[in-house]
Amino acid sequence: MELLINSFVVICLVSGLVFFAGGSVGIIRMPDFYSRLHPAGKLDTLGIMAVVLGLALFELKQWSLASVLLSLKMMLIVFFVFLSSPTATHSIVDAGIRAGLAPWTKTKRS
Amino acid sequence: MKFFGFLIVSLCGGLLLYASSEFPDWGDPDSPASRHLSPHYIEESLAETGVPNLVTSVLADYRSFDTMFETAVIFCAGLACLLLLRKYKPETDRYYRHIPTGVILHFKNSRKSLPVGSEFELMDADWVPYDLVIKTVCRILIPFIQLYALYVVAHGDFSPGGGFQGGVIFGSSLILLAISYNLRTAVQRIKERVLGFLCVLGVLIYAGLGVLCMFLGGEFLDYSRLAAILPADPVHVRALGMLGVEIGVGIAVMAVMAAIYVNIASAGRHDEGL
Amino acid sequence: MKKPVFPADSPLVRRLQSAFSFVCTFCFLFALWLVLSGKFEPLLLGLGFLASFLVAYFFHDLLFPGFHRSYFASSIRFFAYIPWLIVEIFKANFHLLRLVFHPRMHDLIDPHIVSIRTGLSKDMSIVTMANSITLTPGTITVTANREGLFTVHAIDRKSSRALPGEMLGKVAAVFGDEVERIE
Amino acid sequence: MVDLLTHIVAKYNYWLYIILMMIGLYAMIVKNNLVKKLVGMNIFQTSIILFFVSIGYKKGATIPIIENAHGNGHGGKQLLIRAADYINPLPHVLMLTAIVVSVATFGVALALAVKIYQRYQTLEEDEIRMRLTRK
Amino acid sequence: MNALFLGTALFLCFLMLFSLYRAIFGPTVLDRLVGVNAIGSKTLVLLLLIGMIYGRVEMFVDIALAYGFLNFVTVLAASRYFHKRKGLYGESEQVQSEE
Amino acid sequence: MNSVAPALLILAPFLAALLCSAFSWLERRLCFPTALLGLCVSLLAALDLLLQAGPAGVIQYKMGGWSPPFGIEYRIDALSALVILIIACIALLNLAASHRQVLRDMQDRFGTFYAVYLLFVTGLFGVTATGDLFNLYVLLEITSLTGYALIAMGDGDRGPLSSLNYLFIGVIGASFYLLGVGYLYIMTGSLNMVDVARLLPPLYGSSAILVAFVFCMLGIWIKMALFPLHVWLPNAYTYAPAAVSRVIAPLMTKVMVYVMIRLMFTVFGLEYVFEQLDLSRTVVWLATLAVLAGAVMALAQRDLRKMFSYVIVSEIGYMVGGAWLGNELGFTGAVLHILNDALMTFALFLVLGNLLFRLRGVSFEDLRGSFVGMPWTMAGFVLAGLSIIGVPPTCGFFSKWYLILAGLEAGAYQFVAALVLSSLICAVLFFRIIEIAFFEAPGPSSGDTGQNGQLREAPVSMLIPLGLVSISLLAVGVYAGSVVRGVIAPFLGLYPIP
Amino acid sequence: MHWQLDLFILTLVIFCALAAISVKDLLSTAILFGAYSFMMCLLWAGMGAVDVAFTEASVGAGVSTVFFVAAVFRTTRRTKD
Repeated sequence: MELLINSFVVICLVSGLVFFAGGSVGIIRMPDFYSRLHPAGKLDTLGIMAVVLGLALFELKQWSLASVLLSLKMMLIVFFVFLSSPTATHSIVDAGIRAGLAPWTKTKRS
Repeated sequence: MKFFGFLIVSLCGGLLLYASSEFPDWGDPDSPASRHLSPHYIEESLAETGVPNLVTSVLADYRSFDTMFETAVIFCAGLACLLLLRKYKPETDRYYRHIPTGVILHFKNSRKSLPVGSEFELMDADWVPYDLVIKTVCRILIPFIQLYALYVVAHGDFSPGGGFQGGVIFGSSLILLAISYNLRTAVQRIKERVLGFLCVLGVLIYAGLGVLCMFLGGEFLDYSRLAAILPADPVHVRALGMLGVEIGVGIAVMAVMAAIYVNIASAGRHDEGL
Repeated sequence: MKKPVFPADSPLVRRLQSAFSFVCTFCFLFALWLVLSGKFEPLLLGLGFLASFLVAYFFHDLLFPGFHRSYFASSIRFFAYIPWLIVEIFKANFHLLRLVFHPRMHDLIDPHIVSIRTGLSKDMSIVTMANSITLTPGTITVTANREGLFTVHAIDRKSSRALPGEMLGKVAAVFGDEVERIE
Repeated sequence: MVDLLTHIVAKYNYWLYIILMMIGLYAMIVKNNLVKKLVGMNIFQTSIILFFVSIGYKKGATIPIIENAHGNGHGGKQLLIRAADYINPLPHVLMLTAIVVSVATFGVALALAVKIYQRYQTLEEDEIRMRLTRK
Repeated sequence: MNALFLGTALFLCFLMLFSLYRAIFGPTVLDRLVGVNAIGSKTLVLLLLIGMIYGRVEMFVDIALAYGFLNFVTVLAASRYFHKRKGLYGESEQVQSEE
Repeated sequence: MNSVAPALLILAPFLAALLCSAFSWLERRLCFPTALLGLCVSLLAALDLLLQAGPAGVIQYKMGGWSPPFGIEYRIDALSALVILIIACIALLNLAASHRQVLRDMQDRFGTFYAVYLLFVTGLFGVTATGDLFNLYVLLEITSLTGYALIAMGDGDRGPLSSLNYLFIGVIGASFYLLGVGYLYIMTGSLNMVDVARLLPPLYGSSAILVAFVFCMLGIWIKMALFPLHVWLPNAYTYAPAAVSRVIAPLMTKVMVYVMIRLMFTVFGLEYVFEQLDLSRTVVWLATLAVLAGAVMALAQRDLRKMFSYVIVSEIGYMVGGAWLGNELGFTGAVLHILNDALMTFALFLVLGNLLFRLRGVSFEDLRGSFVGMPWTMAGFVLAGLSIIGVPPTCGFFSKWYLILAGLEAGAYQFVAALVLSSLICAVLFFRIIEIAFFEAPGPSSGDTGQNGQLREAPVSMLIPLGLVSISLLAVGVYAGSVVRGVIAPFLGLYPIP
Repeated sequence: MHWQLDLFILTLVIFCALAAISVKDLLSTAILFGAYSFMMCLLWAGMGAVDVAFTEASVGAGVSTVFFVAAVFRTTRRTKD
């Protein structure tokens, strides 16, 4: 049982790290601000979800009321991040449009 | 100037570096700092005050006098912002929007005002339409943030946090209200007078608790004297006293943070802002 | 047109609405307090009661601005919607991951802005739709207005072609919104 | 040489905080923009806070909140608390106060900056001085 | 397990360098905002991981939760600036962005 | 059961400040009486403290009931009781004197103004009375923060700017002090002054303690504006509102001098300061420079406020030099000068306030003929001027006399020379103004606000405090001996100079 | 706290501080200043000062950056250095 949980935790953490890595690399590699937001806004959110899920599972190893509540609290973080992160992304994009930043398009490059 | 600044900076830096060679190693458990006062705080404070969070017990009990003035500093900052920025004269330039048609009326240099209600809406000079998504999400988040802030204030004894942090979070929820709707709505909802009173009330709770202890025959802020009027033993009553103090700090900090934000964002006019 | 029994802005209806939103907010907040606190001493419970009461009293119009019969059903259906959304997010995120790590990324992506008309009309459904669009990779909502008109920034043609797709129907079903088909 | 190296490594925290402090001080002295100076001031204050917190750190100790304390702080069985197990709480307390002070100063300074801008329409020190001498 | 957490934390720190690159080297303010937002989300996770390393994660959850809320406020405030003040570039940034 | 006077001293103005700020929203007329009441109570407490501290040596008050190294302790000895009494008197007199001016200048904000003013005074009381190094920092920040706000209230054109500059430099000063405290804490592990003093002797050779000392002193010198670090002072004091500069100018710098003396005596110990370190010669040279530079720069000014500010810079040099000469005479002179200088500066700034109430500006041209219009004010001015120059019956003479004797005893002849020279310069300064005010006919430019175009005397509520202070200038001069015997001798008994 | 993490974050903090004072736009300064306070919070959490970290988190993320942005909104973004 413990091995199962542990391996699950490892999987969660590693996949979270992969998502985070994708986000970070995306921020560097993408050509313009709008496309940078795609990895930054979403892969990071997913990364948070994966890592926190892993940690919450790890906490559940000692089964008690306190640890269940603790895991719930961690999932609460995920919930709020899911609520707020897309909104933040949306508001940044909106700011960019209002500020008059033209999006990068393929034709411009060639 | 650059050279001069560099000279001063390198002089100070050199002096500090020279002295740091005498320091005990970083994290050394036998350094004087962790041998002289802190063992007493760590080992006795749970028995003496009944609060597991040592930082809270030192902050709000052993050194509560410092903390009172810390609150006073925050209070000062609020007063200072009020004193410096607040302008009571309303602008004579006003913009109204006719809600059904979206026509914008601009009143220049006139004291005339339109009835604001379902037909006309007072608006900022650099008004932007509401963003539906941001507004709705903030509307949902704000009560949760506020409850969380109150939770932080109430659980200062057991987990990190306490009056100051909770107050700041509560204040930033009010700031969020002002950002997501607009400043005018937030100011109408939370009146300036109320904020002013809350500032005073918070500090007054703190100081008043201390004075109450003096009336009960102890020194200033000696919470154990509160046992005379509260149904608890002298150790537990210290924890209760700390809770009361934290609530006072929280109220004051919340009000001051909101007031500073409103004053800075609207440059003292309390009508339009970020 | 039939006249409603209670006009929407009569004082009684308004008071009932506000009482309802107060009670709902209070219950939500108190449940949240229990999860956060994790201690069941009378003092802390009392403080929690007080805290939720205060917040609910002063800010109840934020969480539930008005009463609607469909609130309960909507919220249950909303919780059923979340797992579907998460699966969807996962599926689509791999697409984005592949894009990010692809050595010839600049050839694959083709950012552009499209606008779609959805016909959603309720605040909550528009917001859910907007956030779902943002969360499913490849697309970010730029603007969304009350008429259900969305402007979306998509990172490549494949992502934008998938819009609004299945999601719209699901969101509309959650909040009981009628969607006229615009195809 | 090895001695010197261990000497440096054992106190790297203090060395880095001095660097940070000097960055802040330099910005305060040299920068021309008032708000930039303000940022420098804040960096300077934070570095001092960092120094204090570093004093409190203890290797092999845990955060200064007593474990399993709930409910037996008084009355019930006495917990055995050893000073070596917990990090020194006193610097944390002092620094909480210092952070609060720095926030308050920051707020007042921003209010002053807004007021100065209203008067002179600029935040650059040399431009303000030019405006004053021209008058 | 602790080594795993430490490794994760170090890797996240390493990833932070990328976001920090974006935050420092711009080119526009909004890019910086994106970078800082990414740093914020990594900070949240790092806090939890530090808590795990200490073995006292219940104390760190509160801080992470506060971060979840407050990071949002900052980003919202900064992007709100552009809703009200048109013009993306400060005078000094014009040169970099036109290339 | 201890006396509650130390707590009352701090609490009365603090609570009054809170009430004032609450009343500013409710009933504005109650603000002034509340403020007055608060300061009266603390004046009584201060008197009580002085009466107790003289015979008892030291009064202790444990905040929160925790014994000293763990809790915060207030320690008041005869010297601090004296300083506290000065603060209480000046704050109260200024409050009474500036009421009309505040009503006129602040309009609807005076309630908040009184709250900030009272908090400022609270901070000063606390700084003087506290026995804890970190508590001193917090209170210092309160005084500074309120000081920034009060100074920025002034002259709309320059006030905010000079206040922001003061803020930057003040923060550097306070942070340096905090850094010094940090160095002390890392080496000793304590924050209580007495406790630190007990733990220090074995560590005297350590470079960390040296740096702690240097940074504490640097921080405090910045706050008190010793000569090369004085750049913030003239602008801040010049552009502050008259009601504010009257209390900040006499009190802030003097309290900082007191804090310096306190750190030297009760924390680091005289043995360390004068025997382990070889700094006293350097500091006395610095003080000499400060005396001369302040006097010379005062000579160059054409505006009364700026001139007085530079006179303060010069006076700070006297006190620092006296304290660092390292003999009993010098110390006596320095302490006496704290008392005298606070009174003299207060008198000067009261005169300034009265002039500003009737005149548009206080540059030399505006003063022409003001003797005719405002005889009482100008009489006060003459008396204060004589005292600053050091003419015998006034109090300024006695402290200078002690300082000169001390300089001769310590062999610091350059300091003595600077003292004499600066007295001469002061004489030139003041007689120049008296000449302008007395002999020159009122020019057309002198703005007057009288109904019939005639310059009028300031209102009585402003003249009475001036009169009181002027009389006290003479009285302190007469009773200088008993101050020395009653306050300074017991203090030196506690901390004998080696 | 493990020194590797500590050292890493300290280096990042110094980069952040340098960037915040040298970037030529006040709004960017505000944003970078926010990043600086994030890092500081991490550092303090790492040293076991949870309360200080919490304060910095709430102050740095919730209040002082917002004040800063508000002040920039009311003044200007322009800076010469």
